Amino acid sequence: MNAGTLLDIASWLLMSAGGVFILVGGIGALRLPDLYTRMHAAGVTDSIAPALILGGLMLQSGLTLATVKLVAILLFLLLTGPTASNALASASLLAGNRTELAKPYSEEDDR
Amino acid sequence: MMTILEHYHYLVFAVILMTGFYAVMAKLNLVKKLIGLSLFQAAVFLLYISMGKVEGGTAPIFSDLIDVELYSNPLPQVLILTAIVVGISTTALGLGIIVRIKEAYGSIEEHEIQELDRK
Amino acid sequence: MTIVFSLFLLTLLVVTAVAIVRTSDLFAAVMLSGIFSLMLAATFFLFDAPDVALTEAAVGAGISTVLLLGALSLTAASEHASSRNRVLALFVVITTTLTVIYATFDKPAFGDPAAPIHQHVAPWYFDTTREAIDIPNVVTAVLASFRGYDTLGEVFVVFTAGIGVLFLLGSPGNKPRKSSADARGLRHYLIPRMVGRMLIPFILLFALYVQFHGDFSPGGGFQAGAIFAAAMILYSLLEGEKRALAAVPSAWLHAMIAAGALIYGGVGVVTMLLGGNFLDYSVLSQDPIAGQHLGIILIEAGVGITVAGVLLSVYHAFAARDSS
Amino acid sequence: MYYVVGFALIVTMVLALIRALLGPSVYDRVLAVNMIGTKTVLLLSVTSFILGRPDFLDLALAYALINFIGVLAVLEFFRDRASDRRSQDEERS
Amino acid sequence: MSAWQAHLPVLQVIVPMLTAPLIILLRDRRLCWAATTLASLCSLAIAVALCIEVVSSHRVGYEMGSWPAPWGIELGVDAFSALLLLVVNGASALVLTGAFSSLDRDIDNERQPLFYAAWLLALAGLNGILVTADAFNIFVFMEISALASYIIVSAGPDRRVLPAVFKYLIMGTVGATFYLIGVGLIYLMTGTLNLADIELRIYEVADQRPIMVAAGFITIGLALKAAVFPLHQWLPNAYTFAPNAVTVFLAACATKVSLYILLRFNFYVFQPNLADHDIQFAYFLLPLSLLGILVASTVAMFEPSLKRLLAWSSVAQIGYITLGASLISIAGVTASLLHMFNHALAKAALFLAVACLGMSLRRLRLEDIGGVAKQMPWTMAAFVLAGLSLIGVPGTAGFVSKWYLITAVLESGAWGAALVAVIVVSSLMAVVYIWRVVEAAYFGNSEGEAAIGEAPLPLLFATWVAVALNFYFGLEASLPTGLAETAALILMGHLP
Repeated sequence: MNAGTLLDIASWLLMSAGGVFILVGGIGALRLPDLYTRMHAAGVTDSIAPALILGGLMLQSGLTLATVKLVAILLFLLLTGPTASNALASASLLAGNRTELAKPYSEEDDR
Repeated sequence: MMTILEHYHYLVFAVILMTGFYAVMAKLNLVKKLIGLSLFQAAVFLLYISMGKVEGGTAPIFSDLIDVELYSNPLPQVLILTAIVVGISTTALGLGIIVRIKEAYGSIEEHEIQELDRK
Repeated sequence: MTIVFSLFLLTLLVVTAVAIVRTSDLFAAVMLSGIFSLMLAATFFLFDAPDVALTEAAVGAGISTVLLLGALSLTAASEHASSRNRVLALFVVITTTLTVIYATFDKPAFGDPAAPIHQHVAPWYFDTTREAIDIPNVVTAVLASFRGYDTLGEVFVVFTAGIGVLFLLGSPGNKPRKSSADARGLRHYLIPRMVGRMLIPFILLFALYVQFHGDFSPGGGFQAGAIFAAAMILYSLLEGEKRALAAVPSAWLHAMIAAGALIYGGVGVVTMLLGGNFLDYSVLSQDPIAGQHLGIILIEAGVGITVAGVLLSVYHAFAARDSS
Repeated sequence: MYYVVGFALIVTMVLALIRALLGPSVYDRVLAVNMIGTKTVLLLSVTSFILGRPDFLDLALAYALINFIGVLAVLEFFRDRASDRRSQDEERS
Repeated sequence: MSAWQAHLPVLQVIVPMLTAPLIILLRDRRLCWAATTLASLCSLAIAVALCIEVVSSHRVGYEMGSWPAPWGIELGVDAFSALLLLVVNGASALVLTGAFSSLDRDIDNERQPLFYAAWLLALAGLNGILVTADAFNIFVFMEISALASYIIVSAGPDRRVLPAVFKYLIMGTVGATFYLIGVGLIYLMTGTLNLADIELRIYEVADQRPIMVAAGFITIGLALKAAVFPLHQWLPNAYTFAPNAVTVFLAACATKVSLYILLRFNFYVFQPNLADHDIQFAYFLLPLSLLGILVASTVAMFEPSLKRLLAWSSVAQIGYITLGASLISIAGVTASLLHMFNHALAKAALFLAVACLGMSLRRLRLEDIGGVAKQMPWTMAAFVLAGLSLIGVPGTAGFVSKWYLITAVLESGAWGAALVAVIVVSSLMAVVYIWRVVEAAYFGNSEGEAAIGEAPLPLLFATWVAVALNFYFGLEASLPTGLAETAALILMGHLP
């Protein structure tokens, strides 16, 4: 068992884990009851899943320019994904949508 | 079965073309017409790009990293680059006209505009 | 194997297209057409057309969505009546489709390397690119040199659309946006604003990379111009119209629109003055290959400048208009 | 291995597309668009390895940033609409 | 000079095209107009020079970027393109010389630089279509001219121009996309985009379905752009609500350039190679032409608006052009091409006269021009003379092409007499609708607006130049007939 095989196995593990997270997130985004819970599920596919999949790809490509690009993509996704989620959630909150899971509360609570 | 798979992208081209064309002809909302028009054009992009693909080939960019000597056809890609630009230009101009129509008539529905003109 | 991916994507494209036409919510239609463009771009990538994929993503999913949203915010959010002339439309559409499908079965099979399209003109491009132009990206070589005249036309199509939108919307008699409060952008979204600010320099840098690395990898003037415009649109979204126009005033944009087109045309005129045919870059330098490189860099710069100028002007023309 | 990930991505794209078609609120659609955008970025990264052309990863980067700008543009659009509606309400009251 | 002579085909395009970006940098509207007119006159001079070369050497070729065809883009000017280059550039130069006051009245000062730039781009696009020998390049320049035409039409003062221009945009884009599909299918089967090369290679695959479907798509798409009946719906309103000067320009050349591509593809590319293509083409076009002539003339007879009346007359005249082409004979094609030239002359003069009227009158319905001939004698005299040319009275240019058309129709055999009847009937209809205008202007009651004067001198001058050309080419028709005959020989495959 040499280093190459080890790397391969590691990258496969990472990628399949990523694939699982992607699927879980996708199912969640479809099945969960309201926007905020769906967003929660979608968040999985925007953060941990890319990290795992791109990490797996990095192990495959080794120390090349491709890895640098992969790191850049990953950083970009990790920065923008949560930002977009945040903006989306706050836009939805401002528009007056409330989650169905939380206890019902009135506008006064905000002020 | 095999023919269908071999020509699947042509069928998809035909269906998307049809969908866009239907929107252009039958929809009364001007924005919808324009979206239909861009679908119609997108179908043509698909036609060109899929005819340029060579099975087992790779993108027409030379590279030291690869050992295949079979490349897909660059010419349709060049044509479609131009066509995409033409498409967005048409869309932009069309949207400009729609905004002006809305300001002049207060509506972007074709039948309502015709009503207003008849008065 | 990637062919299976493409089959799935193509099916998704059909579903999305039908959904776009069926929905009466215009906003949903715009969102779906953004999705459509992204998936179309992914399909192009699988069909070995990374340059086109990049363009379709930047234009279809990015700029086009932004413009459609800008127009929607000035007009209406949903359709009133659904359709008219349905029977005639269906008849014409079905006839057309049947004709197209009728044509399908004599076509060469998908990806057949022996098809005439791959035999006649295409091989010459690869050989000549190696010998006479010597850049790795054959698409750029064909675009900028072999069919450079088409690309000149393309630049002028963009130019025409730009002056068209300015002509339609930039006229007096349209009121400037009412209050400064409205033109403030996404200021109260603190996090997007900070992240966006941080990213904009990198996006601009990336645009430059796409511009100048276009000889070696997917990219070139058009894509770079679109990405540059996208970065400035992001700035304008975050900081508001006013600050964006302070950073790049509309007079500069006008100058950019004209300058890019003139650079491209100017290169052609210079080649004529130096004794070559129009757009024959070989005469630009002692060494024909160096001349080709120089010419391609210059005209790609012209393309990028005009495209960025036009897309930004068009965006501002929509954004600066009062919706009431 | 790449294919497994690729299929997972495509399946998730289908799921997100269904979400976009169902809605119900506009924010759900935005969420779905954002998801499909991220999935496309990943699909592109994976397929560029399948195709043996890791030099095309630039594209994935470009997609990621366009997706981000798209989502922000949509939100700006809603802010516009919301503020219009609010000002109309104020005028009415 | 001789060094530049080789570059004439490309200069024809880039002189107007590269002036456009310079125009938008200018601020002063008079300066913009002067620069535009100058560029257009230069372009006309180049067209004339090309014509002279074509007459002596049949075809002027040019390899773009020095790359040999079919790999690079080739330009090629032959008699057919030269004839239309004369029409397009002549119309643009003539209108621009006279129309400053008319345009200045219709368009705000700030927007005029953009308008003139768009005008030049429309001109450059039309020239680009005419000089190129590459199927895809035609599409690119078609789009430039189309987008620029939408802009200059949208400058019209009435709000009804906006829906009209939107319709024009939708139908124009659909037409262009159909053309693109057709070119794609041809490219798929032959692997080339150069027209001459397609012509050589299409023979081997001519019996295959994609080629036949491509022929259909190209023909229908271009018929849509050329406003061949019944695909003309965009035309009347676009012409009616456009600024008067723009109507002159577009009526003289926009649809004719689409017809140019239509004829070039059908005769030059398809007909020698596709079995039965000529018969299908004739069966498709002949009934449509006849219907178009009769229906559009009838509508024109009852139309209350002056500009729309002339627009419907244009639809009818397009019918004459396609009628000549659908005879598939050298005489027929000659008549068709000649009519392109002569109809442009007549329509340009008529619409210029309308532009003169538009300077003094706010509305241009027949009831509004009552008695106007007293106040504007020169304008109405020009209108009457140009109307004679449109009807086809001997001594005018219109007569020459109708004569050729009738001769060609009579040659065509059994149906000849019936076709002649249609032509005669429709000419009588033209008499009726021109007469309605003349009657209103000379014998109608003038209401209100007593103190209106003659149109500004430059505009009147341009109108009279157009009228004089109608008579010049009616008496001395050797230049257009010579070019049209050579072009017909080329299209029918008798000349290289």
